[in-house]
Amino acid sequence: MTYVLELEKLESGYGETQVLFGVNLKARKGQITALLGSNGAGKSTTLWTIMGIVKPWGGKILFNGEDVTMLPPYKKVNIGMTLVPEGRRLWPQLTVEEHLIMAASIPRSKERAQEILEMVYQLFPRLKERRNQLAGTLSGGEQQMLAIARGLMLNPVLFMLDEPSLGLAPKLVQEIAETISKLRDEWKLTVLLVEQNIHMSMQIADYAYIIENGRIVLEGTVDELKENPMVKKAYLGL
Amino acid sequence: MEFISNIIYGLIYGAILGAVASGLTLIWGVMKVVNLAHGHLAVLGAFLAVIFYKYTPITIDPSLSPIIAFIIGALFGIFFYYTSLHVIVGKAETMTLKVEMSSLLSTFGFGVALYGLLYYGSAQGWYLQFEGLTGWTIQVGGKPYFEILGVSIQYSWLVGLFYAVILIALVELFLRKTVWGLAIRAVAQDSRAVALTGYDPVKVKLLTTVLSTAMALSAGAIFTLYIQNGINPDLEHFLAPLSFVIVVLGGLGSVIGTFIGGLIIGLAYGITMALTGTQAIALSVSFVILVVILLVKPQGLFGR
Amino acid sequence: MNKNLAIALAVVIIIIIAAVPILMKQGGGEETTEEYGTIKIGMTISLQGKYQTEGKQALCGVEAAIKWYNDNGGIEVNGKKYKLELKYYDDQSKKELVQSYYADLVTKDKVNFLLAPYSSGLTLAAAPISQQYGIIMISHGGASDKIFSQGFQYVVQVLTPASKYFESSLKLVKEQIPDAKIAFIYENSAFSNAVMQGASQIAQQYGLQVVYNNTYEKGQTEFTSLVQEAKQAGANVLIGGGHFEDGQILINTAYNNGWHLKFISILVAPAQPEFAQAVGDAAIGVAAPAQWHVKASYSPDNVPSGYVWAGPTKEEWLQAFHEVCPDIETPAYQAAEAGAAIVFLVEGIKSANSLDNQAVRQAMNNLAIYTFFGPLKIDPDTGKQIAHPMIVIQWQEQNGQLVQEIIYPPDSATAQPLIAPAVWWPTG
Amino acid sequence: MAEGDIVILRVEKVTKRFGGLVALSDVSFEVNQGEILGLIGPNGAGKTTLFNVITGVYKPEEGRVIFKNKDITGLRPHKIARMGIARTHQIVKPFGDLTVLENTMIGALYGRRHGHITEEEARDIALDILEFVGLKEKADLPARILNIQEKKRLELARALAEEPELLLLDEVLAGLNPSEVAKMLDLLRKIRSEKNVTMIMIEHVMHAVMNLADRIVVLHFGRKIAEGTPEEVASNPEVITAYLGDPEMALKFVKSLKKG
Amino acid sequence: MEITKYLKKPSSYIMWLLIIVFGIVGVQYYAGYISASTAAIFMDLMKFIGIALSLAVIMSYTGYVSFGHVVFFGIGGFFTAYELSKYSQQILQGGNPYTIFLMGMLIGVGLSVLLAATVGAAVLRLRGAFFAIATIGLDYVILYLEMTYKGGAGGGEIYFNVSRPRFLEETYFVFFIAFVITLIIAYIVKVSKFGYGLAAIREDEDAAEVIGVDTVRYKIYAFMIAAGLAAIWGSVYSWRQFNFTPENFSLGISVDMIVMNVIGGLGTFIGPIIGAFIYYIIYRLTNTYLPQLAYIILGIIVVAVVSFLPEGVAGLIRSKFPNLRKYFE
Repeated sequence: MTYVLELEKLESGYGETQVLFGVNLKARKGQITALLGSNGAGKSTTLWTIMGIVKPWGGKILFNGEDVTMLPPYKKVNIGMTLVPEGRRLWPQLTVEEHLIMAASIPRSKERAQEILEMVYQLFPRLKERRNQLAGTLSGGEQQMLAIARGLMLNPVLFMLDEPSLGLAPKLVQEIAETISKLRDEWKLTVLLVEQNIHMSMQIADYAYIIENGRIVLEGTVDELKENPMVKKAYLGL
Repeated sequence: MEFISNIIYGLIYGAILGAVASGLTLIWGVMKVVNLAHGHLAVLGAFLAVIFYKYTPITIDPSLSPIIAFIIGALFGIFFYYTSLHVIVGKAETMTLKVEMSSLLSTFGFGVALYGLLYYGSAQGWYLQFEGLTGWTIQVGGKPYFEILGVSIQYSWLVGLFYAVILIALVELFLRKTVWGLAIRAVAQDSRAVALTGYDPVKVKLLTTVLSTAMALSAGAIFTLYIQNGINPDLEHFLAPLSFVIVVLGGLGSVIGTFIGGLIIGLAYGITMALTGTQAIALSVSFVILVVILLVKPQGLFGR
Repeated sequence: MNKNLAIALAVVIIIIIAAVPILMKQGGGEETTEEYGTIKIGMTISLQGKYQTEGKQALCGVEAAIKWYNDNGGIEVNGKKYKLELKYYDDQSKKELVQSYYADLVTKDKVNFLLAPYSSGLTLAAAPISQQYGIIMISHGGASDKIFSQGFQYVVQVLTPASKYFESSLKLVKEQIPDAKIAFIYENSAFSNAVMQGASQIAQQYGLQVVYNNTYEKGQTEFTSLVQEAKQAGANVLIGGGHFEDGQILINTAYNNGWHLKFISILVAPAQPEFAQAVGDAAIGVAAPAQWHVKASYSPDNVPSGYVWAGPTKEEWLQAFHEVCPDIETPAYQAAEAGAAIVFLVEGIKSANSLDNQAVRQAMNNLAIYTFFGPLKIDPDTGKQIAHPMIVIQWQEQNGQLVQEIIYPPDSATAQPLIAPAVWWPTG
Repeated sequence: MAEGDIVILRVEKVTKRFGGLVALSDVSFEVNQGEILGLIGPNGAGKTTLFNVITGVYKPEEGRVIFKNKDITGLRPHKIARMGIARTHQIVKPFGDLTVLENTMIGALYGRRHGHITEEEARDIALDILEFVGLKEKADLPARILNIQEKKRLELARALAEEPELLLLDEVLAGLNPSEVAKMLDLLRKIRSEKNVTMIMIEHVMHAVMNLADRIVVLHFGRKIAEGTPEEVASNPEVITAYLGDPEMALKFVKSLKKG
Repeated sequence: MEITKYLKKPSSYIMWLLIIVFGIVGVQYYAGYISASTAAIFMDLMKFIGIALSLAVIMSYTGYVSFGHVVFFGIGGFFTAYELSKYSQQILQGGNPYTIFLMGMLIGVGLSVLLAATVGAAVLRLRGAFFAIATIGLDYVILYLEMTYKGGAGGGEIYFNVSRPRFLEETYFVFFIAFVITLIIAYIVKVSKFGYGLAAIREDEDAAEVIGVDTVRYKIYAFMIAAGLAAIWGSVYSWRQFNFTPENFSLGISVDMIVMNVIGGLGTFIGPIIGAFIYYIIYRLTNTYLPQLAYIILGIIVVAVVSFLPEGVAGLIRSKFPNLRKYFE
């Protein structure tokens, strides 16, 4: 088993507040790895720290075996690490196409830009229809698609998604889940998925970690975890 | 008759003021940096126009100086960014009120220093107060102006107008059609997402500052095409406040809006001038407009 | 404990502050002895800031005049010979500094007489000190009439007051341009306002037609509206101005907008040698009122009746000037008026035959002297200058060169006035 | 309900929109004097918006908020605060440059006794409260140098210094580590037992809410989807769906709960 | 009484020290031990501290940076000059100028406070830079209106003459009284309950409102007090200069006020005072030794302070010497 991403005793936080207390996590190549946990458990912080938006306080981040702990975010993007952030974080005044062009123009994906663009439009035909529309005017589901599409335009190796189902109706959640599966199966991407929607994650992930109070408390294949009551406890606090 | 001519002059004047304000709307709208040094930067551009014309071995015609001022302005922008902005906004992910006020005060400090430099320059050898631009006009057929409908219009104004429009069009094109232009607009809307899309936000901020500074200097040179004379450091007191009015009116971050804002201010000036004949009243009208707009529609007429 | 410490510290500091000046006062006694026979004249002058150029000129003018008197045997008062001594501070063109320096000049340096600082604003700031201590202060750079309507009893003026600035120019217009239609366009400042109020009165007196009258604000760059309105009102003579930059832009705008003018006279800007460079050919025919010009020929040979010659001749003063200030090529009017201030003061002292300020001030009321700067005579009540005329200088083209010529008054004119120059009044 | 239950706060059919987005839709519930009401729901459910409506930061488009039989809908926040409603914020908002004591004093000075309190009294109250929340040693330090759990305590102290009748707690446990959570829970229990304050708490740390709250209101997409005792709510399928995303799983989960 | 209580706090010691020192200097000046130019230094210092504190009430205490604060300084000065020139004949004939001065000052202060109340109600809704820019706009509107004033010397300038046998010495005490008033008002505003409310607004306006601070009213009150204090200084400044010019409305004076507050440190009473001292020293040194470079040096200092010492000098002292904190409020 090769690991695209390895976290070793990762620690970080905001200001003087420590949030992560030694997180160990591995993302297996070509699989979907899910990081699950309740609100405030440190899921998003883990992703921010992996990307370098939050500076690690200690520990190591290995990407394809290389130490990338202290690289700034934009450099991480350029070696193939991509994060689709929580809340989509689109630029409401830019059109769909402008989002994609901007992403496709980084050195990493420049050469393949046209090719990826076509693949993206194939994946999300709806975005192609609305390519000249401002992002701010898209519906919630379309916005999430655009956020994913923008990430894909960066020609990623490791694709991280932060709560892609948040605030979406169940039907759309299903659609997003299918898309993420496709990314693994057809695009051959390694996916790290952070979700509150435990059902959706369990449905598509291969391996999962449960995080609580900044520590990994449980890990295992999805089948192992499915029946584990700890999972529910982590969510509903019972 | 008087009315028409006042309106025409107001519009030309306003368009050129709009060019001065357009750089401000970029740095303010995009980086949330209320650049109080902007007026001083424009005056620096005006000084450059004079220096190129008079104090360099090769005389450069003022009608070319907006271009050169733009290039020098770009270089100066790097200096400006690293001396007074980088420490404050470089690392900031979001422009909180505190960061915004800090940047306001530091650009203010930079402006004071720049004013001091220009003042020092005027008091030393390269004294520009008296000489300004030396008898410079663009003449066609031996006349510096032509008349339509009894309104005389200077050729050099047309050159200035041409530059103002070109400057604004180019910047607007840059923002719309180039990747870095997209990045500049994106950074205004969400800076963290820009980093996650593989762009260094610091670089984008630097680029924004550079572009804004280059526009300021270029616009200052354009302004000399309008007044042709009497360039001095105190010109700032006049340019900067009006630029703020125009930017607020046009909407933060909207280059085209700023241009239109400039036209509106020029028009308001022309109309009040025609009605009252008193310059003091015509000038204060702009500021009344400013306060009203701030209270009624703070996002500006064309703001998002 | 901490509190006591703080209080103790405070007490110590207070004692030190209270004691220092008293100790210093006892240590450094300064006594003035009369054996040198010096008359101390005090002034502040701007060697820095916005009046630095003018200030330097004025200082040189004063020093040149003092040198001339001292080199020519000093002044005899009541049988005793005195030499003049100048004590000055640099006021950096700042109002705040003026008052304290003048108070020091009087109380610490114990000067006998004062010269005003340069400019009306600074003169006004210094005037209270002159009034408070009853010491004569001669204004050489404060043209504003308002200074002399405030009841300052010891302030005396040697230069033409603002209200008379355009008297000569308007006289010229009346004589030379029968169909004159005047436009007044001037800066909205106290000085320009005073000048224009005077000019309006004079124009009315002369029966001249004023077709346009408007002001612009300080620091303005937009003159087109005003120029166009005046042009459309049919004006063919432009009178106005304010300072350097606005003067240039005003002329430039008038020229570039095709305003056809027979005569132009504006304040300040055209009097500067750099003006022609600034506006090019448009300078031709542009005139300005000036207090003095180095070409002006006031000499002992042409003393008008009722006046007596006093002080150095122009040549003598020029020579002294070049000796004290070799780095200045040509003295400007600021130097001449400041030099004339010394002459007027000395004549006042001589006439009173006393160093008593009240006596000298009385004597000055009866002075009517003719100097290298021109005739001088003051209004007894206010101390305002009533005799000195403005000269009018005009830019003219000679052998392809732009030069300044004096065109008024006729007795010291160096050239004929140029009316309706082709640049401004194209025929056909 | 037991006799003597007095309704202190009544939220009636409150609807709040932001542009096209409906943040709260027809939400109604009551809070009895002396109880702790838990307010839960997934991210973006409208919990904080509801607090903002109660405290007057937002004005609802429809509906009313009744506090102690007085309609407080649309009153300015400071007026509502002075009537006896205090709150803490999800993202702590201490006055960073001021000392801990000053922060707390401001609460006392401008709270329910506004205008009828001297500085000395405010200082005494503040010191008492700081002792109560365990921040007394830090009283003279600037608030900005506190760590997160101290800041949370300070927020609580500032709110308590207002001597409120109703205290709105917005995620006071978020960002705390387990031992800090435990301490904070102790503190909340102490407030309940000693201060006679009615509380509404927004909380994501479920075991805390389940433990502490008398009743729970669940919001989802701006609607109230459940209300009841913790046990009732935890076994409500709709609630579990909202949290876990899947009805089938929710059912299974409920069954497992019932078994256990 | 409430007020006397505040005036006994440790944090008032420095204020009392200043009052005593400046008072002693005044007495010595009156007795002739100190030269006019030395006394002028103290008068300038009083003026700088005064205008810095006037702005501090709104900028430093409340967090609203007003770039147009000079407008109130100008209004105070204008009406003082206006009254003094209106009654110039009376004064020349030996009338007491102080009653007229006081009347002018009261009109100026009253109108400033009124303007602050009415305009403040509108512009204080704006935050951050928008407020700053609106105040610049306000300053220009008033400046241009003032320039149309045709009385006086024209061009908005007014000259008058209030010379008296011991004008300079008396003026020292005019400054001193204004100085004491400003210090005490600014101090009490800072340490009173009102001051706590303002501090809460500065730190977090929304939180302050939710805690029970009537932010709208408090901001307006602060703005009115700041305006009144600025007007007092505009008034005494006119008195000393024997004139009023539109330059008294120039943003340069606002610049001075802001620079002193920034250098000294925001949020404290002592900050603007320290800032004024430092500013004055820089101002004198550069004027004496590097007159042409004065602005360059000042500008660089402002940039450096904002970048590297955001709490200002007072903030530095307070954090380095926590024991002194109670004296450095």
